[in-house]
This record gives sequence, C-alpha cells and structure tokens, in this order.
Amino acid sequence: MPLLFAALALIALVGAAGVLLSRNPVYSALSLLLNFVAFAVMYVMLSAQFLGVVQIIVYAGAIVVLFLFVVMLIGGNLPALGRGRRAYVRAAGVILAALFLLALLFGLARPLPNGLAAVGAPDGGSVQALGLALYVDHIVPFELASILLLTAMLGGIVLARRYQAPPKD
Amino acid sequence: MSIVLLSILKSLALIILLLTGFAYLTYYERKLLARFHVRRGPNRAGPFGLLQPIADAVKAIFKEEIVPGHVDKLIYIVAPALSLIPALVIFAVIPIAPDLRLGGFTLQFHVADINVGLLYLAAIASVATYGIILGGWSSNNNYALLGSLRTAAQMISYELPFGLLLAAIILTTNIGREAGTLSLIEILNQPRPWWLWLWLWLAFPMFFITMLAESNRSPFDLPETENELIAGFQVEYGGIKFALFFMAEYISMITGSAIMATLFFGGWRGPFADPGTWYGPIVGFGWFFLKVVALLFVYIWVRASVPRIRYDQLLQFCWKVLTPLSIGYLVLTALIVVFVG
Amino acid sequence: MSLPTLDFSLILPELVVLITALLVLIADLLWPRAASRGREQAPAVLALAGLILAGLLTLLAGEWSGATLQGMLVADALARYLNLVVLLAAALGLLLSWSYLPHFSTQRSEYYALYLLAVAGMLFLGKSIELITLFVSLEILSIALYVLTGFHRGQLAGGEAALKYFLLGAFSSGFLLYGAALFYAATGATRLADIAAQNAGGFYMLAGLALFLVGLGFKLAVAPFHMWAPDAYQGAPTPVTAFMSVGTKAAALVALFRVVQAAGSVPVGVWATALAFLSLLTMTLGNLAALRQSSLKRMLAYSSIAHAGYLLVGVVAGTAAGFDAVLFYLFAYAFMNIGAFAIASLLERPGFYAVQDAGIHAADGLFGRRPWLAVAMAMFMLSLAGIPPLAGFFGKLYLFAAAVESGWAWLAVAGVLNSVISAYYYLRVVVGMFMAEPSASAHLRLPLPASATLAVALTALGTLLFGLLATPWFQGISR
Amino acid sequence: MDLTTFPLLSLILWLPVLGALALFLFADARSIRVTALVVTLLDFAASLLLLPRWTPDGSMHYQEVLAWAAGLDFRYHLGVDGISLWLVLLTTLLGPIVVLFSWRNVTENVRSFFFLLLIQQAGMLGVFLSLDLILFFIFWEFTLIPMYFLIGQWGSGRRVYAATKFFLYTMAGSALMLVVILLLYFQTGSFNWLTLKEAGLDRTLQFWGFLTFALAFAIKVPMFPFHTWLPDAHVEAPTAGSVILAGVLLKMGVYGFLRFCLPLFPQATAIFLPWIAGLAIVGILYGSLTALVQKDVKSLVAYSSIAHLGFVMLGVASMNEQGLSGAVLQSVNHGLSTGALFLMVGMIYDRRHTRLLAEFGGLWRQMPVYSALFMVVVMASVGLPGLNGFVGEFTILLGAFRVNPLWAALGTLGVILAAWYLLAAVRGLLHGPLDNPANQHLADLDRREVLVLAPLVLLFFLIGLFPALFFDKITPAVELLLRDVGPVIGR
Repeated sequence: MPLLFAALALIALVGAAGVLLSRNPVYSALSLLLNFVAFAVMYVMLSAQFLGVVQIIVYAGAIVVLFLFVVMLIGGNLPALGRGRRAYVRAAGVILAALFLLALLFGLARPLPNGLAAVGAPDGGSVQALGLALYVDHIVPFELASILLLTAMLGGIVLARRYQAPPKD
Repeated sequence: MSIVLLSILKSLALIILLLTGFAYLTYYERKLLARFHVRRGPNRAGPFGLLQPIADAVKAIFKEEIVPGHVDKLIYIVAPALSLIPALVIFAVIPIAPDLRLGGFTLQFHVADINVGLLYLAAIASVATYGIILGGWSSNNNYALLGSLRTAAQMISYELPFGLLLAAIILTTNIGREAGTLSLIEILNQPRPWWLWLWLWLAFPMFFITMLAESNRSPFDLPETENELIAGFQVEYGGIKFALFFMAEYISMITGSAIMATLFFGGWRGPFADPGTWYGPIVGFGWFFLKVVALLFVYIWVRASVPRIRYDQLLQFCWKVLTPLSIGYLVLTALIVVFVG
Repeated sequence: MSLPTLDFSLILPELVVLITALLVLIADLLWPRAASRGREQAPAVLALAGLILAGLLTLLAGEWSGATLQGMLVADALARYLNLVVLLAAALGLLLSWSYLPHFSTQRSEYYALYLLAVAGMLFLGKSIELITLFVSLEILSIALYVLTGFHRGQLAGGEAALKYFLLGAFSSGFLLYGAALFYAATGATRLADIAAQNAGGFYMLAGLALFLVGLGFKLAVAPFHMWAPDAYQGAPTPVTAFMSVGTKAAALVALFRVVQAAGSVPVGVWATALAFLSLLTMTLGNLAALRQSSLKRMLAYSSIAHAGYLLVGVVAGTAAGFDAVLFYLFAYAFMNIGAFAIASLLERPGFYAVQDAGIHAADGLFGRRPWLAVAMAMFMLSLAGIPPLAGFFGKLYLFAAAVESGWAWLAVAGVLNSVISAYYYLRVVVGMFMAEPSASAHLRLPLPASATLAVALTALGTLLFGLLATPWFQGISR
Repeated sequence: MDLTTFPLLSLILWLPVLGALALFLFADARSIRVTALVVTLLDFAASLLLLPRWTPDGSMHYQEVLAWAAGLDFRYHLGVDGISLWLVLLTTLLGPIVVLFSWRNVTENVRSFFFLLLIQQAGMLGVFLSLDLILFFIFWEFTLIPMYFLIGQWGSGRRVYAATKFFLYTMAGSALMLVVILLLYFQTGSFNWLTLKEAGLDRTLQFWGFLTFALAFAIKVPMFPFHTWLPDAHVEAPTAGSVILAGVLLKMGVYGFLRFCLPLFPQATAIFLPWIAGLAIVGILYGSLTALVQKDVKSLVAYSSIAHLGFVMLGVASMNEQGLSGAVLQSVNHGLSTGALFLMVGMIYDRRHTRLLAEFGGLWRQMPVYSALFMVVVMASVGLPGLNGFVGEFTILLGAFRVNPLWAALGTLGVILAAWYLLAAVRGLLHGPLDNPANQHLADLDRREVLVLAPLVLLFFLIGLFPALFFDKITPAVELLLRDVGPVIGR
C-alpha cells in the first residue's frame, strides 16, 4: 500500500507540475486530468470510493472536458501561456508558494488538531456513511445547495442569452 | 496474493473475450447489414466468411505505421489507447455468469465487485470522451477538430439523461429492502416484482438512445460523418491506430449491451442458470451472451434503418426531449419508491 | 435508519420567498409577454406579493424562540430582525426596479427570480449557524448578485462590474471556505454551537477566524477588501445597487457576528482589535474617497463602504447592545440609503444601450423641478451624515454608545469625526439641489413613476420617523 | 388650567412645529405669513405664561420627564431655570419680529422660508429647555439644518460657501461632544443633567469633557479663534437669518458653557477659566478692531457680535455672581440690540440692495424715524446708561474686576472701541450730506417696520431702567450654580 501511495503521489505531483510547466493549454488540461485521477485513486484507497468515483465523474468527466472544449473552441493558435509575464510576478509566485509550503510543513509538524484526530473512522467514506451525512445530518445545506445550483443555472442562462434591448415606445 | 493473481487472470480472460467479441461483432454487423441491404456480406475467407475478421486484423496490424508530420505526436499516439481502455475497463464490474462453487472455493465471474459499481459505470463512461477529443485535436486538422468538438458536446450532453436514468434505477434498488445498492452484482441478486420490470422497461428506450449516443453509433455518429467531416476525428489515423478507435467503438457497443442486459434484462439470469450448481455458470453465460447478442442486433438494426440526424437536432433532442423525459422518469420513480416500495 | 423530520415552519418566510421565485420564473409561461399587454409586470407583482407575505409571516409570528433546524438554521430574534430588514430592503429595491427594469431589459422573470433568490440567500445566511450552511447561503446570494450586477447587458460598465464582483467574490469565497476548514480542523465540528462548546484554542482557530474575517470582509466591502465595491455598485442597475448595498451587508454582518461569537476561544482582544482597525480604515477610506467622486452613484458607493465601517463598530463592541445597534442601524440604513439610490435612479436617464450615469450635478436645481424629491433627498443625505433627529443619527448614537460602553471610545471618536468628513460630500448634493443653478438637463421633464415615488415616500417617512419612534423596539435582540 | 401639571414647556417647544406643519394647509403666501405670525405670537404668549408663577429659587421649573428610548436611557426631559428663562423668552420674542420683518421681502418659496423659521425656533427652544444630554444634543445639531437652508437658499453673495462653512464648522465642533456624553453616561448611568451635575466625575473625564464641550460651544459663541465662520454666515444670511443667528444661535454657545461646562466639569473649569477669559478679551479687542475697518454695515455688525460675545464670555469666565448674571443678561441684551441692528441694516438693504457704508450718508434728512430708532439701537448696543447694554456690560465688568482688574480694564477698552465703530456706522449712514442720488427718494419706515422694532426698543428701556425685574430671576439660578461649582474652583 505505501508503495502504491507513493506511486500515486508521484503521478499527482507530475500532473500538477505538468499543469504549471506546459506551454500548451491542452497539455496543461491533460496534466490536470492526470492529477485528478491520481487523487481519485487515493480516495478509493482511503475507502472513500464514492468520493473517488465522483471525482472522476465531475472533474475528469465534465470539467476538464469543458476546459478542452473551450480551448479548442477558441482555437489552436493560443499564445503560449506564461510568456511576457513580469519578473516580479514570477518572484511573487515563488515566494507565495514557498510560504504556502512553509505553512504546510508547519501544520504537519504540529500534532494533529483535535478536529482532525477524530476524522478517519473506518468506512467513513462509504456510500452509506456519505448518504447518512448528506441526507440525514446535513440535509439542510444539501437542500440549500440545490437552490444554489438553481441560482447558478438561472444566472448562466441569463448571461448566455443574446442581449435584446426592449422595444422603444 | 492469490486474489490479485486471480484478478489479473480474470482480466486477461476478459480482454481476450472482448477482443474476440469485437472481431466477430464486425463480422456480425457486416453480415446483418448485408442482409438488411439484401446482399450476402463477407463470404470468401473461410466458411461463411468466418475468417474475415482475422484477415482484417492481420491487414491492420501489418500496415505501415504512419505518423503524419503535422500532428501532436504524443497525444496522437496515446489517443487511440485512451479511447479503448475505458471500453475495456468498464466490463470489470459486470457479472457475466453466476458464481461457481467448487468445494470451498468460489469462482466469481466478474473482475471486481465495487460497491459503487453503477457510479463506476458513469465515471468510466464520462472519461471515454477523451480518446476521441484528443485524437481529433492532436490530428491538427480542421475536420478532425470539428469532430472532436462535436464529441465533447454530444457526450457531455448525453451523459445527463444517462446519469438521471441510472439514478432512477439506483432508486428502484430500495424497493422492498432495507437499503439500496450501487453494486451491479447486488442488483442482479435482488428479486424484482413484475411491475418493476415493466416500469424499468419503460425507461429502456431512453437508456438505449443514450447508449447509442455515448458510443457514437448511428444515428448519432456525428463525430465521424464521412460526408461532411470525411470521417471526423479519425481522418488522420490509419493502420493499427485506426483499428484501435474502431475497436473502442465496437467494444463500447458490447459493453453497452452488457450493461443494458444486466440492468434491464436480468443479466445471466434465466431458466436453469442456477447459482451454486455446476451447470449454472455455463447456462448463465449462455443467457448473458444471448441477451447481449440480441441487443447488439438492435444496435445494428438501428444503424441500418435510421438515417443520421443533423447536429442541432442531436443536441435539441437531448436537451429538450430526453433530459426532461428522464427527469420526469426519475421523479415518478422516486414517487413509486416512496409510496409503493 | 429513518429520514429526519424537519420543522419547516421555522423557515416559512424563506420558503415563501423561494416558492415565489419559482412562480416568478414560470410567470412568463403563464402570461406570455407579447400576448398580453398590461401583464408585463406580472413577475414584479408576484415577487412583491411574495416579499410582503414573507415579511408578514415574520412580523406576525411574534418573537422567534431560537429553535433550530437540525442545528443548521436558527430562528432567533436576530434572524427575525434580519429577515425584516432584508425583506424591507428587497421590497423597496423591487419598487425601484418596477419602472427601471423595462428601460433596458425584457427578461423580467429572470430578473425577479434572481432577485428573490438573492433575498432567500440573505435570509438563509442570517439564520445559518453552521459553517456549510453559512457558506452555501452566502454563495446563493453572491451568485444571484453577480448576475444581477451585470444584468444590463447592453452596457459595458455592467459587464465590467459583474466580472470584477465575480472574480473578487469567488476569491473571497475561497478565503471563507479555508477559514471554515480550519475551524473544522480545530474542532471537528461544523455547527457553530459545537465549535463554541469545544472551546478549542490555538493557531487553527485564530487562523480560521482571520480567514473568515477576510472572506466576510469582502462581502461587506470592508477596506482593504473593498476594491470591487465602487465598480460593482456603479455598474449595477441602480435598484440592484440599492438592494445589495443594504441586504448583503445585513446578512454578512449577522453571519460575522455569529461566527465571532462562536470562536469564543480566540481572545476577544485579538479579533476585536483587528476588526476595530478594519472599521477605522474602512470608514476613513470610504469617506475620503467619496469626497472626490464626480458620479452620484459612485459617491454613494463609497459612502456605502464608509457605512460598512460604522456598522463594524457594533461588531467590535462585541456585546448584545452592540449588535442591537447594528440591527437598528441597518434598518435606518435601509431607509436612507435605498432612498438615496432611489433618487439617483430617478435622476438617471436610462437609455437602451447605456444608462447615463447620474453625475454629481444631476441633482442640481432639483428643488425647482421636484421640490418634494429634493426635500426627501436632503433628508437622506443628512441622515446618512448622521444629523438628528433623522434615523441615521440614532443609528450612530447606538453604535457609538455600544463602542464606548465596551471601552472602544477611540473608535467612537473616529466614527464621529468621519461623520463630519462625510457631511461635506453629502452637503454637496444638498447644495446642488437647493442652492445651485439647475444643470443643463434641468429643463427636461423628470418622469416620476408611481412605484418609485412610493419607494421614495416610504424611505423618506422611515428616515424621518424610524429613529424617533422605533427605539423601544430594539432591546436585547441579540442576546 | 393648572399650570403645575400642564406641559407648558412642551407646548412652547412644539407649537412652532405644529405651526410649521400647518403652513401646508395654505396655498397663498398671505395666509402662510399670517399663520406663521399667529403661531409665533401664540408661542410668545405661551412663554410669557412662565413668568406669573415663577418662584425665584434657582431650581428647575416646569419639569417634564417622559421615558423614551430602550437600551440607552435617554429621556424626553424638559425644564427651565433662571438662566434659560430669559433666553427662551428672547427666542419666542424674536420669532414674531422676524416673521413680521420678512413679510414683504421674502417672495420666493414663502412656505419653505417660514417653515424653516418655525422649526428653527423649535430647535433653539429645545436646546434651552432640554435637561437630557442626548435630547440637548439632538436639538443642538438639529438647529444647523434650518439655518443652513435659510442661509443657503435666501442668502446673498457667497451664500453656499457661507452656509456650508457654518454647517461643517459647527458640526465638527460638536461631533466629539457626543462621545463624551456617552462616556458620561457609562460612567454614571444617566443622561440626566440633574443627576450628572451631582455625580462627581473623575478628573480625566472632566478634563476631556470640558475640552470637547467647550470646543463645541466656543465655535458656536464664537470665541476667538473659532469665529471665522461667523462673518461669512452673518453677512450672507438673509436678515431674518442674521437676526436669529445673532439673537439666539450664538447664545446657545454661552448657554452651553453655563449649563454644561461649568456645573458638570468644575475641576476642569478651574483649569481652563483663565484661558477662556484670555480668549474672550482677545475676542473683544479683535472683534472691535476688525469692525472698525469694515466697509459693509452688516459685516460691521457681525464683527461687533464677536466683540459683544467676548464680553459675555468674560462674564462667564469671571465665575462670580455679577459676572454670570451679567453674562446671562448681556446675552439677552445682545440678542435684542444686535437683532435690532441687523433688522435695521436689513431695512435699508431692502431699499437699496447694498450695505456699503460708502453708498450712504445723510439719511437723517430723508428717513427721520429710521434714524432716530437707529440711534437708540446703537446706543443700546454701545452701552449708554439707561439702556439695556449698559446694565449687562457694567455687571460683567464688575464681576471681572473682582477677579482680575486687568480683565476689566481691557474689557473697558472694548466698550470704548464699540462706541467708536458703532458711531462710525452712524456717521456713515445718517450724517453727512445726502449726496448719493439713489438715496434721495428713500421711503421712511412704514408701520410694519416700526412695529417690528418697537418691542425691541421698549425692552431696551425696560431692561435699562428696571434691571432688577430680570436679575431677580437670574440671580438665584446663578447662586445655585456657584454654590455647586464655586468651592471647587475656589471662588
């Protein structure tokens, strides 16, 4: 298992690096896909099968496809990403990333906070557990999320429609 | 250790089975189409032309590997594989026969019993798009790109009714039971009352249509329309790489049929397919095979009978007909589950 | 296992608003626009009816007991008053939209449905006592408002406003979510009551609270997270600006108050000091920037930022009295600010592809053209500046009193000095209306639609009387 | 009618507001004017009712308390004592006079004008009557609004600049007062003046409290160097506005010192008194000297106000019975005489639409009634014995002398300067040849204008000849104040 984890972690890292380093947006998107898939497998390994599968359906199956769709729709002649960026932007990025890394290490070095220590019960990621969490414990935010989706959908429709000025009278 | 080994062996067997199935599906299709056209079909290689697929395979394999200069090489080469793998992998959760018990040892005729099996189907189906999209894009050819775009839009759109119908089927697994299930094996093991069969068959036509669209079969083969896109995404492909795309399409047909057979027609179940007996697996596989072949017949029948539809019709049909219908179906199913089940 | 039974009566007003939103959405199907003249306003009528019904349900239900829906949503007095202020703001904004919207859009159903969804989001946010519920509610209102901000699609400024609002808003949601995650990490709970009960201290709570402050600070347009606000407020259709400047603030403040109360283990001095400095920065920046604006709407936008600063004073105080004051001020603010935007919207000349922004001199000579309108506007301006006996004064009185009581006298001093600064730019408008030569466009007839007139009348009445009459109402709400 | 329980103060306070609302019942200008006049007269009559049953014991009379707010315990609490009594009467008296004066010369937006005048009056009355600090603050700030509009809409020249300056200056001054009021509240649990003055606040709070209150009041008075808004506001305001500004609004500052600064912060008062005296004297000299060089009669009167208010503040700073009583009486005197001066300047402005001294001369011949009255008013202002100004200034100087003879000496210098610049105005207006052709056909005062001035002139004499009538109501209140505060500051 640790071996598998290491391999997956490596794949995830390669994917992440690929997203950043690729000059070609399609390669970036594909690297992202690689990253997502690696994570999906990790979720499954953590006995969160549902999460793993949903990760594939939503991210790999829909979001990255839409990325690709948009990239293709805009055309293949995209200017290569990352050119013409100022030096200070790069420097800021590097510094922020380093800070984030530091924060992560800091967090890892400390004992696990109370809240997380309790998490990780066996089979916590099963469909049953998830179903209970979603439909029994958190039914309220779950229902609210449906309103959120309705709102987003309505908003998308409004924005996508061709603008039509009202008739002058 | 033995489980892993067993799984590997099962996978190998499955792959061989599927590849053979693919080969003879082409034969099956050509023969059937010929009959629909009042022709004879392949009849030269071997008796009744039975060796034709093998001849085709040999031809494809020994063709010169050509990689055109203007393509994006890496993706160009990877794309056909990406397209085939999902079609193969999906089969892992489909039980093709009842368990065989030999003494203390039980042999199960599926590679894996994932407890989110149905979602696994949806997940793999959703990734199947990549091969085609990337194949078309990497070809660096406008026709191919248009084919890709069509694929992306089509498959994402049709995943919607597909998912909704799957959800409805998942809901029915709650009927008369403590809790529902997402595992295909469990679903097969559940007895269904007669009215439930009827209700599920109501959804079958819709499901079948989405499967047609997901596997880019006629009349939804817009990504590869030869008369407007000169074969679309595969225009730059030849030889074994083309064969892989071809294989993906046909294997996904088999897979689709297998899924439908399992969900709507009881999979390996049938008279004398008794689990636990020595003959059960054999009869069970027989039933399974028959059902799949019958469904494949419908695939080919549709191809022979229905003309290709226009692209806008394709999307309109999905969003304005199929999706609302499947939403309605889902809602009704939910009501049935709550009030009847 | 059985599904939980939920007492939906606790969220009855919210449900009414939601159902109205759905009805409004299909209003176009029921009454096709082209077929029936005179029924174009059906969505607006429906929406208004829904808001009024929700308001009545809130009002007539008496005091809310504090019962919770699974510990996710709470119907307490705080939520009740928030309901009232949001519904009030929404109804007033809707009256403005009534005559304003037809100038630039035919998508009435969509507009009013999104509007009601934003209202519902605010109402839910005010009731949220759980991190996920809180986040989802916040997103409902945000997304609806992003779209409403860019609703005038014939106008570039609207698109720019919506895009800026969206990008920065999404960014802030990230902060908020990160904060929630850290809370969860520290306590293993998402319900605020459980988080408070854990009394977990330490780095994670502190960092979580800080991120929460940043996230909610964005929504509140608190400096230095206010950059989106002037553009969004200016580019959005004026009725939307009026509504969101009050509603979003109200809901986000209640959320902030609840979160801050739950994070009890973080020393009060730490977050209160941080908030106090944010408040100081916000009001000073808002007021100084407002001094230099040449657009009436943009000036009001900066004034709105400044008011976010005043409102924070009540949260800084951290006491029940402090938050009572916030609620009181929100009511007063709903009247005076929406009133001001109402008149700004009347002064605009909405064209079909571009709404001509009301410049700071658009009101010049208004007293000669529409004396009562000018009087009302003067009242709004003076009330915003905090001149007694108008509602704004009493609001500030209560806010600053709470601050002084909790030992934040210096913040109160900053507040009153800022009020003096703000008086200057508010007076500019008054000077223009009463004492300046009429602007070039003054000879044009100023149309006065009945619905907008009603809104102005209501807000003016509220500005005049609310402070004088409503004070006994606000006692110990936030306990 | 039982006057002990009848809410007389509320009647006085709210009558103008009701009257202001009543203006909307009428459409024509004449009815509006008549209504305004009737209302102000009624108000004056109502305020006269305070006098008959007055018991001169220095305490608060006619108190009314109504609980009002929740959370913060501020109340509707009114009361009147010897210090505020005459200021209230001054306010109600100036009401009808100003209305009558504006009878003809306000022609635009008549209703708005009288509406603002009436609510202005209510606001000022509220300031003098409030015993609750928040209520006081509300009225205090509220008085800005009508005056702002009066100056800004009916003023002349740079009216917008003047109005805005007036508004911002005074608002800035008083803003901090609110915070201190709140601090007081949370230290003592009351906004009630009666409670607060017994509370014995700690020294730091007294120090800062005095500073912020004094800032607000000093701007209002105005004391040097916070006076710069005044010339602008006075000069640009319409005559009615100037009269109210000089007559009553400035007194709010003095009243604030007497009512709040001294009794609430006695320890701080001890520290700051010399400074107040110093600034008052600078104000007297500065105001007088500046008045000397004015070419515009109205600015001359405006600067004279600074000087006169300097006297009043000197009286306050003396912090003894004579000084304080004198300050109160001189406040009233200044309201009457400077009010009259502004009215008379307004009268010739109405005729000539200029106020430059150089434009006039020799009016004595053309307008004898005007000139006679003008002389009386000037004499009252200068402090001619027998007229009211003398009584006030003399008492103040007496008080100041007892504290510091130098103050009195410098104050006396101010009296002389006052005679100088006012007589210069008399010379410029009335004496000399009637050589400007524009002046040769000026009409003398008509009956209305005489009627406007008559009550003021009568009062000059009344106060001048029978000061005891007034002092016997002022003194007990002052004594009470001194009894509380005097020991603390050692007087």
